[in-house]
Amino acid sequence: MIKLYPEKLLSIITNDSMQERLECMFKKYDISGFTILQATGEGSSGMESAMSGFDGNILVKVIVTESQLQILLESVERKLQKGYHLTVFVSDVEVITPEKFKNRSK
Amino acid sequence: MIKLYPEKLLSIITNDSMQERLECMFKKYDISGFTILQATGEGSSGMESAMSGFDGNILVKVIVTESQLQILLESVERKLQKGYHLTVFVSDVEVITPEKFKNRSK
Amino acid sequence: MIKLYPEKLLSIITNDSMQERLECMFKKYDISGFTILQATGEGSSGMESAMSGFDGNILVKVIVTESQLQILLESVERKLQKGYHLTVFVSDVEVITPEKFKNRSK
Amino acid sequence: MSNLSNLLLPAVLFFALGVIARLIKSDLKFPPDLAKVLSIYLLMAIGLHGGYELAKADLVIAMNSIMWALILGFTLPIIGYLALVMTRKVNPLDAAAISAHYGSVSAGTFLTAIAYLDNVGVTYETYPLIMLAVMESPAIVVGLILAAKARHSIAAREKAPISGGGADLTTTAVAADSPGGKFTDLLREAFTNGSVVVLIGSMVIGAISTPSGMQQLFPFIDEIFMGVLCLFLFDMGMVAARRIGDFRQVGWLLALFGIVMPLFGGVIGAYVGHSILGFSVGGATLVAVLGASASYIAVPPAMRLAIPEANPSFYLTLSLGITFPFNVIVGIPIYHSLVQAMAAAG
Amino acid sequence: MSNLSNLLLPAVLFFALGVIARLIKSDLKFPPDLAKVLSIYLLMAIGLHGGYELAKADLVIAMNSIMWALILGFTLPIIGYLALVMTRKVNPLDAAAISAHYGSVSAGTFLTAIAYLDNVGVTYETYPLIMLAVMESPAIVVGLILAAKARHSIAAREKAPISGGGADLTTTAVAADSPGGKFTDLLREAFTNGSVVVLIGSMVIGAISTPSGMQQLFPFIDEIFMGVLCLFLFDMGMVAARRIGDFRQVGWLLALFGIVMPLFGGVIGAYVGHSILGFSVGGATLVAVLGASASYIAVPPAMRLAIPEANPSFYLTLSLGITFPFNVIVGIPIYHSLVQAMAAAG
Amino acid sequence: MSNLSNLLLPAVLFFALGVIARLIKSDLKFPPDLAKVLSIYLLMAIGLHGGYELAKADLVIAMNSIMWALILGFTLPIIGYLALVMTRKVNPLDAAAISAHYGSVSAGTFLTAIAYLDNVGVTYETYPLIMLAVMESPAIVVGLILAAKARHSIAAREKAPISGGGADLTTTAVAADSPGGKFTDLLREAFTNGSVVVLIGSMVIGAISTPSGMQQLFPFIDEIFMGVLCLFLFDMGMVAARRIGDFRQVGWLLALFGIVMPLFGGVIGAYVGHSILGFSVGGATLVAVLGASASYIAVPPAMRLAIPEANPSFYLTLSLGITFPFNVIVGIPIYHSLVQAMAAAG
Ligand SMILES: Nc1ncnc2c1ncn2[C@@H]1O[C@H](COP(=O)(O)O)[C@@H](O)[C@H]1O
Ligand SMILES: Nc1ncnc2c1ncn2[C@@H]1O[C@H](COP(=O)(O)O)[C@@H](O)[C@H]1O
Ligand SMILES: Nc1ncnc2c1ncn2[C@@H]1O[C@H](COP(=O)(O)O)[C@@H](O)[C@H]1O
Ligand code: NA
Ligand code: NA
Ligand code: NA
Repeated sequence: MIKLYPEKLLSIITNDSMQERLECMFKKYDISGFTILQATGEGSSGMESAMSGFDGNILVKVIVTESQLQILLESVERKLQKGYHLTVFVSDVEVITPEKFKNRSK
Repeated sequence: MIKLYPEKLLSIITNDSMQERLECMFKKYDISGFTILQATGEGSSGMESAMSGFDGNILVKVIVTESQLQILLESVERKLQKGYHLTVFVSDVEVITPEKFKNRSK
Repeated sequence: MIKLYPEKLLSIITNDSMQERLECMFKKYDISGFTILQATGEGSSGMESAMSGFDGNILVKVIVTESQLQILLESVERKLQKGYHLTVFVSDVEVITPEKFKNRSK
Repeated sequence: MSNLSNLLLPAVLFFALGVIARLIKSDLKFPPDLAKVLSIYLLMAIGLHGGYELAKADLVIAMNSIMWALILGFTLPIIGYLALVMTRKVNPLDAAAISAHYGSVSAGTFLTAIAYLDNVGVTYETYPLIMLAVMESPAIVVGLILAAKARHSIAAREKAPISGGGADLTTTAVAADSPGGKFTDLLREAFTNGSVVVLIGSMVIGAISTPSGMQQLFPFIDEIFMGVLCLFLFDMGMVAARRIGDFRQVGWLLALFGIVMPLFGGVIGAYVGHSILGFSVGGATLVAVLGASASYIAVPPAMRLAIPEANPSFYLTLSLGITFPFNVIVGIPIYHSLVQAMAAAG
Repeated sequence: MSNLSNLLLPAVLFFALGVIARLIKSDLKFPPDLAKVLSIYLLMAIGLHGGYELAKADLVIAMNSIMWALILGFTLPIIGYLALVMTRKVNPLDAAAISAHYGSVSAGTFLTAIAYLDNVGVTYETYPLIMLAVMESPAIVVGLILAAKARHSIAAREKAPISGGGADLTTTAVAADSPGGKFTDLLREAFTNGSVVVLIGSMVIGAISTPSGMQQLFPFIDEIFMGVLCLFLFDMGMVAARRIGDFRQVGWLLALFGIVMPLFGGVIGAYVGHSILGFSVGGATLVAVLGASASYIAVPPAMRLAIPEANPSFYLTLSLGITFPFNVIVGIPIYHSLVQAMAAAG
Repeated sequence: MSNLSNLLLPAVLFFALGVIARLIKSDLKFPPDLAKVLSIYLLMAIGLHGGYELAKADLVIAMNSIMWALILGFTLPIIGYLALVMTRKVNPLDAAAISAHYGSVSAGTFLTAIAYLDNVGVTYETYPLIMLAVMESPAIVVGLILAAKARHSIAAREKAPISGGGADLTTTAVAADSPGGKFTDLLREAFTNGSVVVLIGSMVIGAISTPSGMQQLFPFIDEIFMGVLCLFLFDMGMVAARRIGDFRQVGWLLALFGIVMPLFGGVIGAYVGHSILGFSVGGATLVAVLGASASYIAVPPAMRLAIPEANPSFYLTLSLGITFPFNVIVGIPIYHSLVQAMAAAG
């Protein structure tokens, strides 16, 4: 049986103008990788239709360790306090290659 | 440490012609927000290639409270009984801003 | 109350040139269905910008039973050993129609 | 002879190239949205053109064309439904969903026919273009009614006959409410579907725009038209070929329906175009193509919503994987020959 | 009279068709990326053209145009901000974000104006094109400064006044750092936004390319231009209509701002174009359109980053749902008449 | 002198604009699918054109061109591989993957060369177009074989030499099975890749279509061609610039390979085109460009599948970030001058 190791999956939904900022955040905290999907949606800041192609959402997924998660959440919290619209949720996942999700070696 | 609060993430995969109906469902039950991603896939109703651009799937994600989840699931169940093809799954997530996922205030 | 049944959600992130191979894998093991989303990202093999449209990632989602999961993970493991870049994670989900995720009947 | 040249038409050859690309399992992929954009362009171009000409058209003939388009749109799916139910290969709901496709039309097939006629130098009236717009939707409504009837009789069979037997149209329409939402919603959706809006909207714009405004549009809608059509058919060839493989899944009897039904619709259309509406050979050929072609853009999503119980594999395979290639590659020259024969016969 | 013909311009009619398609709830959808591609094409085409002509332009007039573009770009948002704050319907941060849109410009409106002038046969100078490029960004900077000021005074009000009252520009700029990242980053982003790069880049290429190279490009940038513009406005009509519904949400006073502000900007622009820069009726009309139009491409994402506290519904509804349709459908002929009147008055 | 004018070619200038847009960190983004659509259009246009002309071509020269295309496609990657292994900067699997790119070709570079030749008024034969189609795939096969050899020798080194040393081609081919799936599958994939299908398919269609059918296509494939090429190179400039940054990551020796290898391939190609195939200066320049250019569309995904152990950063950075810009901006005039010198020398 393949052994599985627990990690955390952090998901962030926000306007795509935030993409560069989030990528910077991941670089800053040495996150080993991330994945971005195009999305549309509706929320408290109205609809993000992406219909015009000028205005859409992104869904960002990062698999991190528990300790990295805390660091990222704190950074996200600061952004929320500044007024940015971020829909954030965390889930438990299991992976087969835990070494992949350690900090980027320098 | 950032405090996390449990919520439910409901995911629905279906043909994109269903999008308007699902959005209506969310409006009807005062869901605070939702996110939609374009997808392709295969299932019991054959392949949804999206290759023609006229035929693709959507993956809808809604973060809701436990009680909202039940209401939505009942509505989904009714749609399934009518013959609609919906692939539905629920997962546990944790959020930092639980007030965001309460019913829309009127 | 709608009854929910536990299943496993396997997610695989990889370059889109792998799509056909993964679909073959699902067919081979009689998986009842799968969903594919276009994605971009960064990881150990560099950035997958999808900017050129010639090079992007996919995020593949498959809901399976515990026993199917093991079979798929073994197949994934073999691919990883051959050098393929696959970011793989598993999560617990609950579904309302468990019969949907059994092996495809022949 | 001239008819054989259809196979050497670039548009048809690109369709074939798309099919071949899939058959040899090429990794060629068109972006999912391309076909949508190209079809918007094609409908816009042909609509502007048609509207511009229609501004000078004869209102009586136009009205007559619309009426016969409605008659075709309402009749063909009923005939198709009866034929399908008779095969006993599909349940009544699948039959309703499939036949709705054959009462509607395929703009891609229509445009290929225009390219074909242009190539062999045959002129045609503009009225069939209005008929194209008119015929998109009615069959959807017929499909809904047939499905409601089918559901009614299934329910009746299951629960043992209630009082009176004959499901009159009113209860049928009411029964139609259950799965697809309100009947009026479905009606609205049928008549406001995207292709219809682009086509009718462009026709109106073509008719009312200032001539100088239209003049500036002609290079866009004329010169690159044929090239865009080639690209569109290339793409659709690949899409169709994905479905050709499902051919075995639907069974040979159903597959046969995908060839016989367009031939039947083509004959009816040729008769309406030539003998009733009195169009030229070109115009009547286009009406035949309208009768023969099956929708694969407007009707499938409507059926998903309105008849969710029907299996999409059936109607997509038939309309996209069998009838569409059949019409594009061999059907059009057949309908043309047929009308030529009718014209020769007097 | 000639002005009424605006409503029969294909480009304007397609915009209206897009609006109607949404209002009748058609399922017509344009792929999300289409508008982006079309706008890149339009900016490229108009930039190449303009650059080609500008190579022979008068440097003094060009410089003068740039200076007045900057003046308009810096002044209009300040006036808009003061007007909005006076309505007391929005908080200062929303006012800053909204008014930044009105200091910037809308290429879609500008291009419609060009189609309008071409159609009525009025010639125009090329200088307004440089002004279009120049005016994209400055208003973003003004928006940032106003927001910083607003934040400062909000903070001051909350925490009780610190030492001296008047927030000078330096502390303001520093304060601007907090939400949107470094002020210099925001500045760089304002001046390197995509539309500006495509437009200025294409102008430079148009100016320095070999004539034979340009010759080969003309069919692409000229002949299909009007058709692409129609398609773009069709798409944008649908986008705008999605926002028109939010009209009630923003309240009638704000909605009124979305009509009064462009009229005001149009008057200022007409004055600058006609009386200060001495352009012909066509050229001054274009400057009026620059003054009147509100950005919906470059400024919204900049505001999301720089003034995250502001509500995007407000500025998107105003610029996209109210001002854009107003300008395209009735504004342009009004500005043209206005400049004609000015010219007639001497 | 005429060669310098390359830098004032709109297509090259747009490529540069794309690079600059990234370097100044503009937020300009092209939709991910645009480059794909544009490249399908470009291949289709050039294929139709070429096929149309080739219908009247000399079969012997055509066959000769194909043979020499195969020779180039098989030889260049082997030379590249040996050179790379000698640098000792990459492992053999990376060397195999990288060198496969250099045996294949870049249609974008080829088209820029055509724009360049058109601009300086130099005519060229159509045969290099067939060579473009033929050269896409063979290098992929060579890459696979080299990789299998590399894997074999790595395994041998690790597990201690088995029986005989020399891995003959058969065992090599069998060994190739392990990572990428069956060798025959990989072969099929190499020869049915999308670009090849579009290019060869369009050539065949161009050759067999009715002249009247082709006539209707010419505006689409001729008039807007240069504009579409500009847009494509604009986009690719941004894509390339994303990779230029990774330059340091691959190290200066590898980066140097990305410039020396195309120069070497250009010389070989010039020799084949001029001295062996006896083409005109224009035609031989195109063959030089084929030798010099490195694939960034067809080969990378093939290598991901067939040599997953190789690092994509290496080959993408080299072919897309270094060789492609080098060829487009300075390479093409160099190859042209080279062939001119050869021609002058007799
Ligand atoms: N309850 C929710 N479930 C899923 N996605 C949400 C939810 N609320 C907001 N979102 C997403 O987050 C984006 C920003 O939300 P907001 O910050 O509320 O404007 C929306 O456009 C949605 O895509
Ligand atoms: N086991 C599964 N795992 C993931 N996605 C699925 C699965 N089964 C079905 N789907 C998705 O749900 C869509 C509709 O499925 P179906 O109702 O089975 O036709 C498919 O096109 C897939 O995208
Ligand atoms: N920690 C991570 N979290 C989320 N996605 C990741 C992570 N690491 C890698 N990925 C995704 O997996 C792809 C391949 O990763 P890699 O194999 O590391 O090159 C990347 O392009 C990302 O899209
Ligand atoms: Na029909
Ligand atoms: Na303005
Ligand atoms: Na080469």
